[in-house]
Amino acid sequence: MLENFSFRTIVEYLPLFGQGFAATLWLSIVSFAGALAVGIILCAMNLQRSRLLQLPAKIYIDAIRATPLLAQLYFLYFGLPRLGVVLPELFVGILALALNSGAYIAEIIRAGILSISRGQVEAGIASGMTYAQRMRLVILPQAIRVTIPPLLGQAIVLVKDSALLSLISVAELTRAGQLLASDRFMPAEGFLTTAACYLVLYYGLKSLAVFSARWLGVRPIGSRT
Amino acid sequence: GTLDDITKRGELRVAVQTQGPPFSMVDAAGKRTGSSVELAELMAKEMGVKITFQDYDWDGLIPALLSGKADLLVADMTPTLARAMKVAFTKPFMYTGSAVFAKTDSKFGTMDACKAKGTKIAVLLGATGEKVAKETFPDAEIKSYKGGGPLLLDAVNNGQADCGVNDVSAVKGQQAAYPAGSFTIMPEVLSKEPLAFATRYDEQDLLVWMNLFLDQVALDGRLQKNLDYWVNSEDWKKDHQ
Amino acid sequence: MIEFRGVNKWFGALHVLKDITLSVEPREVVVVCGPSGSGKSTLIRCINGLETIKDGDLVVDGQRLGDRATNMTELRTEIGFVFQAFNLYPHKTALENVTLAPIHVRKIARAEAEASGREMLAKVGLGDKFNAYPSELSGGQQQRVAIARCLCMRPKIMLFDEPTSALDPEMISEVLDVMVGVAEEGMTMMVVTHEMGFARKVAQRVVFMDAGAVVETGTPEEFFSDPKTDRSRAFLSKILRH
Amino acid sequence: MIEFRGVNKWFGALHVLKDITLSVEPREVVVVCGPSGSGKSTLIRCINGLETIKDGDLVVDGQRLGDRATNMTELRTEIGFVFQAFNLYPHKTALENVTLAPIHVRKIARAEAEASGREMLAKVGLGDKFNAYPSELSGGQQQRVAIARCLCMRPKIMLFDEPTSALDPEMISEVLDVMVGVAEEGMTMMVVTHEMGFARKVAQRVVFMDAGAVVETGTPEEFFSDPKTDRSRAFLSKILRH
Amino acid sequence: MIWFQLQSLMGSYPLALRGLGMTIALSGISLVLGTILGFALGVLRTSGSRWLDSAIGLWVDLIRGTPFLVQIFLIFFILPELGIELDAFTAGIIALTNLAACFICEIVAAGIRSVPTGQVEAALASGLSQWQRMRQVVLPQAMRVSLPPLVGQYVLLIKDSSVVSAIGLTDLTRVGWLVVQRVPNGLLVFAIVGIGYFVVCYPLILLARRLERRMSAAHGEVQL
Ligand SMILES: Nc1ncnc2c1ncn2[C@@H]1O[C@H](COP(=O)(O)OP(=O)(O)OP(=O)(O)O)[C@@H](O)[C@H]1O
Ligand SMILES: Nc1ncnc2c1ncn2[C@@H]1O[C@H](COP(=O)(O)OP(=O)(O)OP(=O)(O)O)[C@@H](O)[C@H]1O
Ligand SMILES: [Mg+2]
Ligand SMILES: [Mg+2]
Repeated sequence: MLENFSFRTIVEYLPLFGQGFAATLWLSIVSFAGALAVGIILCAMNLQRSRLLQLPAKIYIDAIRATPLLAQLYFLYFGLPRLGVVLPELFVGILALALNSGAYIAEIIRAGILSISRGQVEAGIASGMTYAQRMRLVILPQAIRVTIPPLLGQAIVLVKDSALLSLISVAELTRAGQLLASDRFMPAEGFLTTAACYLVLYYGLKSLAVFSARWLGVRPIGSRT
Repeated sequence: GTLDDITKRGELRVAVQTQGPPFSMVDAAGKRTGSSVELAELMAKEMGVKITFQDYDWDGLIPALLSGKADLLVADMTPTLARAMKVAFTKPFMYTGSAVFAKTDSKFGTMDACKAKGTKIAVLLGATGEKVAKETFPDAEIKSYKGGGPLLLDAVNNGQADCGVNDVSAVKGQQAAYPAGSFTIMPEVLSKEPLAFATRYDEQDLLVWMNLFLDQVALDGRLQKNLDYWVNSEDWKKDHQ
Repeated sequence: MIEFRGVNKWFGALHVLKDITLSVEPREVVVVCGPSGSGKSTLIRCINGLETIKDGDLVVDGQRLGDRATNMTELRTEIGFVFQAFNLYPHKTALENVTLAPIHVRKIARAEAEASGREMLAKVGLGDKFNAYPSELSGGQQQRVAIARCLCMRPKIMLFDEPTSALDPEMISEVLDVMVGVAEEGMTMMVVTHEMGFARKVAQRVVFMDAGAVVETGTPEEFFSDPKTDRSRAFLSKILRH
Repeated sequence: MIEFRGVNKWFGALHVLKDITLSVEPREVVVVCGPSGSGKSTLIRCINGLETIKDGDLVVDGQRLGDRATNMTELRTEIGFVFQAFNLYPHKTALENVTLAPIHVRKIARAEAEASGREMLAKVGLGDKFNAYPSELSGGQQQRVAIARCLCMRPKIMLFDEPTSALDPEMISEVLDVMVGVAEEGMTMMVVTHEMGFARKVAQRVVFMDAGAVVETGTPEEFFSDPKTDRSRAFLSKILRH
Repeated sequence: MIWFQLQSLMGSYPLALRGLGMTIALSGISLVLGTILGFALGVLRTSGSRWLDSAIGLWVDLIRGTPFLVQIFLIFFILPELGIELDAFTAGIIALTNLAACFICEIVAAGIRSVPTGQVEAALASGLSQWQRMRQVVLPQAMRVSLPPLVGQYVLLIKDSSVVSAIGLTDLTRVGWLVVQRVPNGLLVFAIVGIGYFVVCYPLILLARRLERRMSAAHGEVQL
């Protein structure tokens, strides 16, 4: 397959890859923003003392983590219409990604919050801050730093998972490769180009994480034995 | 040559695309069957070797053939000229066409209704139907799905698309899973397309043999019998549902 | 100002505070000492409600803790608490640490809060460290920021939980000096510490705790020169020997 | 036993050890003191190779550090090192902490190692804590396990880096008592500490460091009663005042 | 209608069991192998050699940054061009093992880095060799930190194993696709597939939560 590798055909399909790349990019950004919102809400529910709030969040998080995204996507795309809710696929796709990643992000944020030392929380309490003020002024700003690397990991997973949306006719990056494979029967060209595009996205995300970590003043942990 | 290899191996390796009835499917008992599958089995029988099916999902199908993991590819595949730059197609074993279908009780019962601006038309990604639909319905919104023909029926049934365009025999075969009369298949055939098997250009001997095979089964009526059972009637349903 | 009346507290099966009765007058400085695990921290943490008590009464600044009418969040603004581990906010500069609560809790205008924050930092000897982050400060400097952070809220009471025991020997005196200054301005203070020099200098009373109970109270002179119980005598001999 | 000859060390641009020349005789006990950041820890960490030196010679037990012929891992078995933060292995019991190195490094049979481990723990007053995990021990007890851990390797030299400064005041004396015991058995010791009582009692020499250089050395009597430099005088006044 | 479809689905249960078996076999084997390899890589990554660290880091980036489908594709279809012919199961195991190892390597390395320097220095000072330090002091403590995310990662890898159907292995997801051709109720079919995964994954999630709780109990729960 490789000896006849045709760069010419790739160049011919480049506009398509460009569109796919752009679509994946904005799909991921919107979904990730949604996932953050979902994650924050879930995490806030999960941290409450009231079982009434805690339990639904816990069940949701477990159910999402234990089942494949494909099944969730199916439920949203083919299941909701049976209940009389027909949504455009783009919306369903973003919704599925956000709901799925949100469950993971909730756990990441929770771990970040729990990593804040008790002393910090008590300092906030002792100076008369309310729960909301402690969260906003003391806990979350510190938790954010701890959560950047796992959030980056989750963002990468989300970008790659967005490929599944091609299943419900959302045109994104993977689809461009598949078109090249099915129109011209050039799978190597199609999939390797797709992989290269994802790698670009990956390194973009990674440098964004490094940048934001620096911006937030997190010092990297040195390795040592 | 490849035929020598197959004889020596005692095995014909066939990559199949499980697109759904009537060409290739897995029946309730978990057995692989369908029109194309039976033709391939016939081929192996004539060669005097046993057959192994390799069931790739769509992404793996072409690579399997190109990398030599499989000797030939059996699917309801249209031999386009662009594709033929990469793989060698046999003679067509049948002709079919793309048809438009819609839900029976919807307002998209005719071709003209479907041509309206903004109609959502479901097609299979990369399939001929996709291209045909774009030409026939320039004003429509084309939605390409991945994952097999039954998905199109599901999408139309659920209202995610107004109508679908796919291979007419596939649509006929696949609607069997729904209550009778759920879908209207419009009488117009949008295009006439051959269906063929594929192999590699470095397997000329196999290609020659397969073409001969298709001639033979066409002459002695076995091909017609196969198509009558699977494609032109619904006889298969009583044996395989 | 602070009054314990028969206060009891348990951690599970552990009876950490046993029938504590103790009162602290306005402008009084009380030093609490005793062996590790005797309940000193628990005692002063109860005062601003970081721990809740099981029974007995605890009245702070005229308000009974645990009463429905008592707004803890508000009461806490009147009580400064200095921790052993400083607990500065690592993501904020010295000045931001000091102004955070005044701005958000007291709702003082930022400019005003910053002015008084600067003044307070200068007072504890950190006039040149406004924009330093905690990680850039020595332990002694961090603890002084922590004290300034409490003073900026202009509290009526200051509580200290072993404020110098996480510090290098050289830095202890700079923090103690600041604390002496605060005491001399007439603040009501309760200080858990083993710095007997400090106790001698500013405390009106020393409270010795053991196993959750107040075993002995007295003026520093009485306590150091003539401890009344065996337990306090043994404790003092270990503390003062080296 | 230990000999520094013109030793220099940099951390990046920071000159932490400046031309140190110093020797410690067998069975001698040397106390090192000085302000925070003056390089005391770095000095004794060099001796067992936890830090490497840039230039100058450092000869320990007859072997020159940094020489190809010198096997550091082997040399380290002759040097016990007690850390300020104890650094016990939290996943091992007291006895396992004490026997780990004898079994794996000295290749002593487990039964034998455990027998001598028990003996050593008993000697530091922990005869009843063999199976306790570090988290179940008080700070003073943890530090005594750490000392026993070193003694079990029967080292020729013991190094202590502020062994008591992370301890509660009451617990300091129990650790110092053990250290005095070790010193009196004739161990070669270098001790970074601010416990001047300890220095008075067992040290043959006190070394005062400032800003990476050895500023003053002398017997404890000389040093405490008549410090020669301004810097050491200022330092002593702060340390001894409270 | 649903009843009819359920009945017709029942016929496929041997196929579904085979798919479930394949999913469990694939993920089971590659998780064990991946864990071993991942630990080795994690230890190497923190061994202090800059060269090794960045080499492993680059590999981990490549694997994390590209779709798993492409990795499988390269191993199964492109390696033969270099003369390495693998059957589908082996190729699937290799690809999944590699993927698992890369993720586990990061988790283990983070665990190792979280062990306080003082612990390593204590071991160094008592003359333990590098391997002894790792084995006796660092790894047991790193495990405490690494175990919960490790178990969480296993769940993700089990779900990733569905991609192997691209090279002709019939795993649980693939069975779903095959069945949906015949019984076109994707909702029902994939709900059942989802339950299949849930049965495998949920015990792992519970285990992870349990480990996490035990560890945070040791550290003292933070009250917010
Ligand atoms: N949150 C808690 N849960 C259970 N037990 C606790 C808790 N906090 C403290 N204790 C226990 O209560 C007892 C008293 O603790 P406290 O911290 O008040 O002692 P202390 O006198 O301040 O000691 P130290 O000098 O070591 O700070 C100790 O035995 C301690 O182990
Ligand atoms: N690994 C390191 N990298 C860079 N600088 C270091 C490192 N370790 C120590 N230093 C710096 O070297 C100087 C001397 O440190 P050292 O720990 O030897 O001082 P010390 O006398 O032991 O102080 P203390 O009493 O606080 O323990 C300090 O300024 C310190 O910040
Ligand atoms: Mg305390
Ligand atoms: Mg030091």
